[in-house]
Amino acid sequence: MKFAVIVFPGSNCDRDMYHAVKDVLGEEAELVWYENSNLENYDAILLPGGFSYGDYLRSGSVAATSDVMKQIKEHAAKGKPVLGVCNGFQILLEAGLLPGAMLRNKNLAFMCHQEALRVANNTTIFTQSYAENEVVRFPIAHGEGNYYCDEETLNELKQHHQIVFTYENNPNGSTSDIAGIINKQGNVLGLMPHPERAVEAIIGSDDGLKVFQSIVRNWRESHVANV
Amino acid sequence: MKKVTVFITLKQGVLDPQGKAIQTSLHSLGFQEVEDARVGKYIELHVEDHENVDERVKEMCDKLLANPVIEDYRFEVEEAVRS
Amino acid sequence: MKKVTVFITLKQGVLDPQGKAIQTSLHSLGFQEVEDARVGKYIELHVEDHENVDERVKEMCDKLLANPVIEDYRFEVEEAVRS
Amino acid sequence: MLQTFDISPAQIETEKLYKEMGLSDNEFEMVKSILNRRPNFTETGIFSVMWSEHCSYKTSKPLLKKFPTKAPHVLQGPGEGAGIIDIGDNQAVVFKIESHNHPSAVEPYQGAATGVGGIIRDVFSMGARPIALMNSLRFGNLTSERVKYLFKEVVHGIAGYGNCVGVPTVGGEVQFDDSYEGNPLVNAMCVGLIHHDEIQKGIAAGIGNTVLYAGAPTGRDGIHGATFASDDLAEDANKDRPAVQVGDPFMEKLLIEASLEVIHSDALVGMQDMGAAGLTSSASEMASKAGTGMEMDLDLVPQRELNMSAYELMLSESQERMLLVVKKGREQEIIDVFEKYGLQAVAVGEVIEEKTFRLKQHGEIVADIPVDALAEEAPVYQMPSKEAEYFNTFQQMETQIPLVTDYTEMLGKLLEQPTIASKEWVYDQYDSMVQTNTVVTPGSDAAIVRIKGTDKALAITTDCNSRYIYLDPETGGKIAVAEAARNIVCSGANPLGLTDGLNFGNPTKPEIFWQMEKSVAGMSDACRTLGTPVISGNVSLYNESRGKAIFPTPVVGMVGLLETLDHLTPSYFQHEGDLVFLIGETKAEFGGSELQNVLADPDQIYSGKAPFIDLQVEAKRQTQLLDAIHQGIVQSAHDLAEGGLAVALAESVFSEAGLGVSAYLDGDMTVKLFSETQSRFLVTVKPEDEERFAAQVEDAKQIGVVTGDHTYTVIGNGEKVIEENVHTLCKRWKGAISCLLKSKA
Ligand SMILES: Nc1ncnc2c1ncn2[C@@H]1O[C@H](COP(=O)(O)OP(=O)(O)O)[C@@H](O)[C@H]1O
Ligand SMILES: [Mg+2]
Repeated sequence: MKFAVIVFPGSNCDRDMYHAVKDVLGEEAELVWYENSNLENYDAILLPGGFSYGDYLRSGSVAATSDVMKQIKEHAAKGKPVLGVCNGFQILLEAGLLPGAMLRNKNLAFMCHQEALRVANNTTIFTQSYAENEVVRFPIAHGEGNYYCDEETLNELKQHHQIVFTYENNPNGSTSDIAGIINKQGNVLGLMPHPERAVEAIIGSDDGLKVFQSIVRNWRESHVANV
Repeated sequence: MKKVTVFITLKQGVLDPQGKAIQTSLHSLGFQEVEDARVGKYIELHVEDHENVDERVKEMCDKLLANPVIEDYRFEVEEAVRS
Repeated sequence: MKKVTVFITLKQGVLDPQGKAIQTSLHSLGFQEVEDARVGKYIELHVEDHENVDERVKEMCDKLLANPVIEDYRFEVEEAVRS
Repeated sequence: MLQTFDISPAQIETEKLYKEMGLSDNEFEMVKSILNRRPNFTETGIFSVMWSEHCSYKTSKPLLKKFPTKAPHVLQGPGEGAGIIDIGDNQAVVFKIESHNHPSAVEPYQGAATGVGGIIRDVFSMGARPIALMNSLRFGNLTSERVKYLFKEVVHGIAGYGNCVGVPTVGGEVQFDDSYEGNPLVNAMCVGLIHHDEIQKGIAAGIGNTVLYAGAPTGRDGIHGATFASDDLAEDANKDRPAVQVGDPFMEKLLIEASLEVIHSDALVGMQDMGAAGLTSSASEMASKAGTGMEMDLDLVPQRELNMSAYELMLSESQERMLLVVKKGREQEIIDVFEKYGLQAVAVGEVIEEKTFRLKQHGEIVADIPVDALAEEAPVYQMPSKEAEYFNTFQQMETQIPLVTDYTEMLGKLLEQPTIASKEWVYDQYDSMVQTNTVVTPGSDAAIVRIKGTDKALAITTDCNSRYIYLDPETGGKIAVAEAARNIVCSGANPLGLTDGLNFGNPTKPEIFWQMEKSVAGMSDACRTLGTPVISGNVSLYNESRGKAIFPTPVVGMVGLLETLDHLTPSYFQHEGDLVFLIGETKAEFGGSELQNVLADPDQIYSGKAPFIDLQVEAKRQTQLLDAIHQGIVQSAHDLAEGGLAVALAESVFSEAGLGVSAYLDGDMTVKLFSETQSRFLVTVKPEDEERFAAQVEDAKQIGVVTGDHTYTVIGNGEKVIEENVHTLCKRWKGAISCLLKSKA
């Protein structure tokens, strides 16, 4: 299975994402510069964290308008997995691949520490290696992770089980403790906490590894089935 | 040359933590009279003359400058005074 | 009740990386006509009627709202329309 | 701002305009004799920034020579952008600290942010990837609104910049004392990792080669920043305000990536960042180091503003700019790399044989200066030195043991002092984990950053207790280095070397110069004894407000190496039942202590002698402790610092492990609990390792056990003197800073 880690100007968790997939998980991965890229040959797309375009104007807003997003939309439309973490999640929201928007953290400060998360839906292709309602620890590192959507959208998210991760102790004011959501088709996941920073016990937690393992497992299963 | 001023504000109903913080600080500085504070963005563009300036600016706002999920915008176009 | 609108802009000559990024991005979206973009803040206050509204707002700007080292400000005061 | 157009060289001399730019009468005469004529306006400006303390170290150079800078593992000592130390396997660690005190006093957010940006450029311009940031901060006590504002904005600025560029801020220190009220200190340190064959130097070699300018266009920001950094902070800092630079961390991130890509091209000859004194210092230093000259056409320099004069272009301190020297004919390869990242790179000049620095603008020569005159021949002064009067008085004072009646309450009070209290409010705002190498995040003795692909890790710390240095600069200087090394050793790492950030008042005052001289002497002694060479550093003088100097603050930034992660040792207690050992005896030493701070009257807070330190004893204990750690018989190790044993015990139980401690002490409880005697460590050991440990570490004595009941207990002379719930203590310690920030002045 081959992962593409999209690198925008200002991405800064790109290497971390690459390290998690390539070195820790042992899967194929490439860093793909946002320009002139061809995403056809990749099985999954990872949008890393960071400050694409300095997060000027609104986090993720400029990256969301870049050409590569068209390809990512096509890739998503084919049902292939797309995972956006932190800034990657913000880009997915700005690009309209996921509903809602990010506001500044309720205390207006950037925050970085481990947070306890609940796997609210362990039936997605990103979470099937977790137990139901498993509580895990991932680091957060963001200034604008306060997820917002209107009532109607929230009801829809709930109805379709699109809320995949929730905070146990909501640190930033997110609506309904939302830490991560998935699209209706179930192949585009955005989450603020960093699973790629939680792949080795030595750096604080390896609870995030299962996100990547889930993607691989699902891909293997469907490809074995296809053969 | 036109000078375009775009005002972007958070939608009614969207919580504005920054505005809230400003209000609290103003109170603690003794400005009790402040009943509400909301923070928005103010973008000044200098734009070459163009047939449909209004339409083009609207497009810029929709495509990039404002996020319709949380923000409203309005803009003003005037003749730019060269400085 | 008064509605006060404060416009805060970066001083002439102060680097505005945000404006620069917006301009570049508008260009790449095909809005070549944009020659310059500067970003500022726009703060809306609702203030109880007070003898010296203007003076008080000026004080708020100096003490908190604007950073006099790098920013300029101006403001408008109007009668608030209750919504 | 002075305008260049109409001012003639004659006018500069007769009206003594050079003085306004920072040159003395004498220096102006030197300039004239170097040029064999009067300098024009641009040239006067160039000399004044290059000969400012910030660029030339004219008063500190004689002192800096005293530092030991050599060792077999030092690949690059002071002199380049940053120093380099070999860590084996063809890898090396690059680091340096830098101050941004004056800009931060004027505009705290941007001042601190651009300080971070500057030190990162120093490191990646050597060809190293920046892997960690530290910051060492000093503020007045958190009682006035202004100080709170400065503190909050400095932290926001560091976060705003560091988080965006994607270099983790892994640690630092913050101390609060009245002496910093009008003049906060903001020192930032950056650590980078490099392969030996990637080391770049800032040289302009190869006659005919092209000088490339890369990064942000030049604006009028920060003109005269370098001389401004060498001035006393005026009471009304407002007048200096136009000099403040604004940073763009996004641009910096792109510059890092582009610069680290071009180092792989053999078209690149040299690279240097534009820091203090911008284009002037980077260009002239690169030429001077290579023994060449340089000619530049200022019309080619990218400009953000209209009608910039040669003077403004040469002195601007616009951020995020680099200067490169590239082989002739191969410019495009390099330019293409920068363009990939959306950055401008343009040829602005060439390396010439004649050792002169020649600038052209609008077809005319606007400056023509012998290169070495700027860099190497800058004047050096031996300042007069005089022992401070207070020193003698303090040395004569009898040691007094302060009166403490309620030990539990005193412990709680000490834990609430902002200098001791948890700095979580600060470091939670920093991305301390990006790059996924941070093994020990802020909150321990030293930060630990692993090196991917190996089993090694780096330990990093910054330390400086300026209260001791104020009381006794020489002893305090020794302590600063020793304390840094203690923090490194406690983590299980071997100290490699250090970078120093010398922050002092006005050096033309003999008592201030004496402080500098003595503390450098003390630091040098400690460096020699502990085997930690100085590989880089920074000097920030004139840190005064209203004529009053800050406490002398020579910050030590130290890096150590963990040969294997197996040696990694936590600073807090690990298991119920472990034995608690104290290494080192405790004497009655309260000069400069936190207890003195809490109890003293506000007019004369610190007095008496600084704690004594014997460097031989220090070295012995560090070696023995490190050996014990490497043998695997140490469960946790923590050094004793501000607040003494009582605070160290508390810090050791403030963890998620839910442990407590029972300690048994004899003697004077105030001394045992709160004295700040040096060279002491708190160590825990499994009961079965007790004998091995005691045999290994001579001066260790068991003082208690780790308990599982979440209670902090001290039995003194057979009686219970402290019994408190750990959670209660922890809450006071954790909440203190945000509580102070919220409370009204
Ligand atoms: N400005 C800061 N930035 C980041 N971390 C900080 C800062 N100040 C303190 N810390 C962290 O808080 C912890 C305690 O700091 P300090 O009390 O100075 O430790 P020590 O006395 O052991 O040197 C350290 O881990 C340090 O890195
Ligand atoms: Mg320590």
